[in-house]
Amino acid sequence: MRRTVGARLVIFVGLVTILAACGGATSAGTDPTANDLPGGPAGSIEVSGSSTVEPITALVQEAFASANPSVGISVEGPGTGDGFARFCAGETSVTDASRPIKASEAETCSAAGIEYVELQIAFDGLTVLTSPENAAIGCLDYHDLYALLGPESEGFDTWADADTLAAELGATHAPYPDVPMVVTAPGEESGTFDTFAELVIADIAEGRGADVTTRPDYSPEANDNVIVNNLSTNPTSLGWVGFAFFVENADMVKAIEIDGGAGCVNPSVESIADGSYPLARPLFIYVKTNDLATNTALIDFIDFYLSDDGIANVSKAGYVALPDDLLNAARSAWESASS
Amino acid sequence: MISRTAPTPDLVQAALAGRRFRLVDSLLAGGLLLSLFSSLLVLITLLADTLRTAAPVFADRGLVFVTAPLSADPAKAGVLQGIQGSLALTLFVMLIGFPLGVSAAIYLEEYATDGGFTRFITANVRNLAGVPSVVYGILGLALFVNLAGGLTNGRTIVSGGLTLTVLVLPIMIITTSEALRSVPATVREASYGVGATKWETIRHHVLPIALPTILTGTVLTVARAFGESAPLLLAGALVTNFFQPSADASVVQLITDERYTALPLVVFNWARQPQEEFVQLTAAAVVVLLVLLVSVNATTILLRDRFEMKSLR
Amino acid sequence: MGVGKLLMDPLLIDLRGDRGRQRRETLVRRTFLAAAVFSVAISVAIVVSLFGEAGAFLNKIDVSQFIANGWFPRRGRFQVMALVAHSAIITGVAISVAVPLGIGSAIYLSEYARSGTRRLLKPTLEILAGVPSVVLGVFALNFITPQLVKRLFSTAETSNLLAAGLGVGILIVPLVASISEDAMRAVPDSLRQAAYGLGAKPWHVSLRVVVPAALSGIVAAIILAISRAIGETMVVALAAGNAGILSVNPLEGGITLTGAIAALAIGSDQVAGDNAAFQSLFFVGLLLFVMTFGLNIVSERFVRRYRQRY
Amino acid sequence: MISRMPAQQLSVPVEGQVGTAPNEDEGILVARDLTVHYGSFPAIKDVSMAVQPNQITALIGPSGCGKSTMLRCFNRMNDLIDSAKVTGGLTYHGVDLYGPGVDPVQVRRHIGMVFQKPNPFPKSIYANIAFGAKIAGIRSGLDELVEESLTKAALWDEVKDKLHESANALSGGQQQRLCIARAIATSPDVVLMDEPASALDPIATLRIEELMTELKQEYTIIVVTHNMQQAARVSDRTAFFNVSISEDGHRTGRLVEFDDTTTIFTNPREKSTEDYITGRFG
Repeated sequence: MRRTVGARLVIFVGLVTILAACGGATSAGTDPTANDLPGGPAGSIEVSGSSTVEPITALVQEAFASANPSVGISVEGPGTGDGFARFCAGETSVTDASRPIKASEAETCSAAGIEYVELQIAFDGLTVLTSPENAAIGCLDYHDLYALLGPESEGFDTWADADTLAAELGATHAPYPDVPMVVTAPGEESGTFDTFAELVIADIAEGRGADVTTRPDYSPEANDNVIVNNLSTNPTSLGWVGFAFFVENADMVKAIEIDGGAGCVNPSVESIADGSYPLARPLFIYVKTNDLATNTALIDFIDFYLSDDGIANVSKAGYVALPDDLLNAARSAWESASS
Repeated sequence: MISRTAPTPDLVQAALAGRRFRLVDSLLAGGLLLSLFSSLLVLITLLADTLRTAAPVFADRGLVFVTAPLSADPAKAGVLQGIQGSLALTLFVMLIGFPLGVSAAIYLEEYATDGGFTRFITANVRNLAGVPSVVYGILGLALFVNLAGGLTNGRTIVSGGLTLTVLVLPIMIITTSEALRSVPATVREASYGVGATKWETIRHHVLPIALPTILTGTVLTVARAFGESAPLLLAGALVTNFFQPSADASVVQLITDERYTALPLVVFNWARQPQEEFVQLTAAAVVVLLVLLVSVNATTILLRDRFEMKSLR
Repeated sequence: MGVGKLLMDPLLIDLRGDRGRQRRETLVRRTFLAAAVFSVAISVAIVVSLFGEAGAFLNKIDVSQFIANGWFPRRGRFQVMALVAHSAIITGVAISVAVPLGIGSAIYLSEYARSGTRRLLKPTLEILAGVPSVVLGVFALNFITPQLVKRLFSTAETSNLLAAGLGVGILIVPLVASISEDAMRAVPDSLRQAAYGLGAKPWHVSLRVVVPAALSGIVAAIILAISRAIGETMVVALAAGNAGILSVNPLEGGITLTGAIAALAIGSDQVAGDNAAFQSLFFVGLLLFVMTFGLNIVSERFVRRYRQRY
Repeated sequence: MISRMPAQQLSVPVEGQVGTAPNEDEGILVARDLTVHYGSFPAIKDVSMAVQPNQITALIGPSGCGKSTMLRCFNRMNDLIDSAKVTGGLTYHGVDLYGPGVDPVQVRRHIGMVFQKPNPFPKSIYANIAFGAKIAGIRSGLDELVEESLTKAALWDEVKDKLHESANALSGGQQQRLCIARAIATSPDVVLMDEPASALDPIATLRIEELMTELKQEYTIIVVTHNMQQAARVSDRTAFFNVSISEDGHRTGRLVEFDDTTTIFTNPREKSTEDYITGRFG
């Protein structure tokens, strides 16, 4: 029996194609003509932005997608800043944000003709953490945090290294013990980093003519688990994560109380929801409104997001649900934007 | 004249006796075997640890894990889109990379005269094969996602597939070249001797003999593309917990319009997730990845054996 | 049969060849040539795409930054030295694992193993070579770090250069082993016979005859392994952390050349176009390209040396 | 006096003995019903012969007759082939070479070997010669050893100015003389030569033959050759091997005739010997 090379190649490629198909190739069950058939809302929704908000949006999308299979949806979470960059370049129709849009970002958006509506969907608290063994530190105020973690603290290897700066700032809890300080926290691409810089550092730094950022010399980690791990294994560690993640690992690390001027407050669902815990932040989604007329799927999606079923995913993802007044405000903002 | 005579046998016996146990030799052989066994040990540890960690996932959910889509909810998360994306990318590599690689190799081995140009291309190909895959990712980002974004539609499977194709092409050329080089010159001479042209010689004699080796090399290369992740990070694959291509999209739209991800990137993403459950899910995804790779390799061996039986040797 | 008939002899016509056949030959030849030229186009494309943006990056920033202040691209701080140092540490760890294991395995397989043992053990290395790097990254993160590094050194950070280096080392063992073994098997048997004929013991033959004769191949393997270790991305991205401060302590985390590219790619600054952080990606890529390209050329030279000799 | 290998102590100079008729049961190396199997098939079967000291013994015969296999039995090179199995008797100065307590490594230090193709180590000329001494743990007197060995191999004058250059740069004939020098540098008792000139041109071949004749003053030489003229020219005794092919294609060699070279070439006992040396087959 003779077969030409060509025939053999066809068999070879064919076999691999079959192999591919068996695994469920992307084409499985789709028919090009189905595209023209009327059905549920069709279209595509691309979401980018905050990695903090991503779990909420991903859960909402999933719930929405099971009822609307015709809508192509993708969610990614590179970080709030990167998300706005893509949003304002017109590449995404929704972006997750763990802080309000910056003026510079808003400019980019308007320059590109992108119109949007801002919707608050949840609260998150930043939790400053140390090891449970670190009995010396129980509460810190903004000046302490600035002295320990701000841009001027670069090179401080021990807590005591920050004493001079803390004294200059008038920090309440200085002097600190003369023990090594090992900092692990989210990296600069993350919204949690931005929020920390905005909430804790910004005011003091601007007053002192320093950059609104943290010290660079810490271990930046994308994985919150690693942060908690590092913090728990080093008895004199320091760092911060989102409140949701702290709750899951409350047994491994110790939350430091924060004094925002009105005494030390422990982070909890209650203290965040009632506004008494200073390091809380609102979480947002930004929706591009230019497309609403053409992209009915987008309207349906945001409708679903703000519905009781959709917004329930906030707690599911471990964040603090909005009080009714704020939720209603978001719903009416969306209603006026979409009608 | 002086000659030698045989000394007494026991003197000879003593001279011929060596130590029965040679310390240096035994130590060396033992050490060398140990180094080989440590690779085996690492492999076993890796597999055992992965299987142990992944076991609960398969115990609880069985194969549903393979057919379930990505999810932010660890209890529901599966690897479906990862598998689909990886297979689609692999197909891309096969359909474009294979013919291109084999053609280039045929040119270099059969047609090109050994001049400066040929040597330049050959050296070039060899060096390209050693360029880190992440650099190909940068190329994919600059070329296929950004520059040719109008054609590839940016961050689509087209961009990812082309990036991987370009990545494996040098390896494909090298393995094919080696296969062609191993075909004895007598085969070619015999074919020319009966009046065949170059292409006829290649088509009817050289390629059939080289094919089993070429296919083995090819599928090993494809398997490599299957497990590759760094370039896809740059070439627009999603690193995410959830995405869903539109169920209405045609095949063409799926390839050119929709976002994509790949199985190794699902592993990468899950390995970075903070929740404890994702440690198990990551291990389970690794298991799926390795099983698929093993089946690709097993297919190679089957194919090669089939072809080898029919070929001349 | 006249003279005219003889001139029309079919043999003469045949010698002129069949036009269609010739045309097909040319077509086929050109197709294959185009495919070969395509490979050159790729390298040109790589160089062009890297050089353009890397040049823009160099224009934008002060090169003195390369040696101090850490690698924080989003703050405009580009201490390339830190990346290079971290890459070097990981490569060092990887090589010190892979070279003894790889060359040891190669000597055993080439000189000691009987065919049965070989059939059993060689596939181990081949399977290990087929394990995707992301899998070893997960292994480094979830096994090597907690079970090995942290147990040996309690002060180690969760992300550390040592674990990443070990992971990369495991990844390149098969490469070192297979190239070294090739080189040793290329040593002609006549040399082994000559040595045995002189009363050499097995270890004399393997270490004093075969290894020196295969040395250029072994050196090539080591150089190639270094190149591969420098270019390895996923293990490093998962296990080495993102710390941009130069650290020479392998128990601490640190971002490498490849890690920097992955970090920028994941936080998709890509879209941001002409800012320096995005462009630094191309500069680091160019650096990687030049380093590995150089190492590959050197290694290729060593390979050619042993190929030519036998 | 150069440093001596242990083997040298074996050789006790004695007067007499040369020219006496060799007894088939006595000799420096005596094979009795020697059989070598590769796997389950015999490559040579039931070979009995005795090699006399300070003579050149030639093994001749058609290809596949097992003459090389026989040669490699003498210094246990066949041990390196996993599937090879040697049965029967082979004694060296009366000691069973395959007996318990005999180390093949030691055997090869007494019974050296030169191969068909020159196989210098890819090192310097000096390092090639000194290798045997070095692995035997000898560190001093190497310069003298190298000079003496190269002189004996008639190579000294040609290479004395480039001792530290690569041995690969020598011509084929020089390389083979280097290999001979390397073999005798370990002061062996017997030198085995496996078609030592077959890869060389006629002039180089002649030089090797002259060298063999010189070397037999000091060493016992066994040479395998497919070149009958060579055997006739250099050897004192010649063994003719022939091959029989079994039904399933396996070749088995047997010793047909072993006698003084002149007898073999002028007045062979066996018909097949005569056929072979007159060129009727082979």
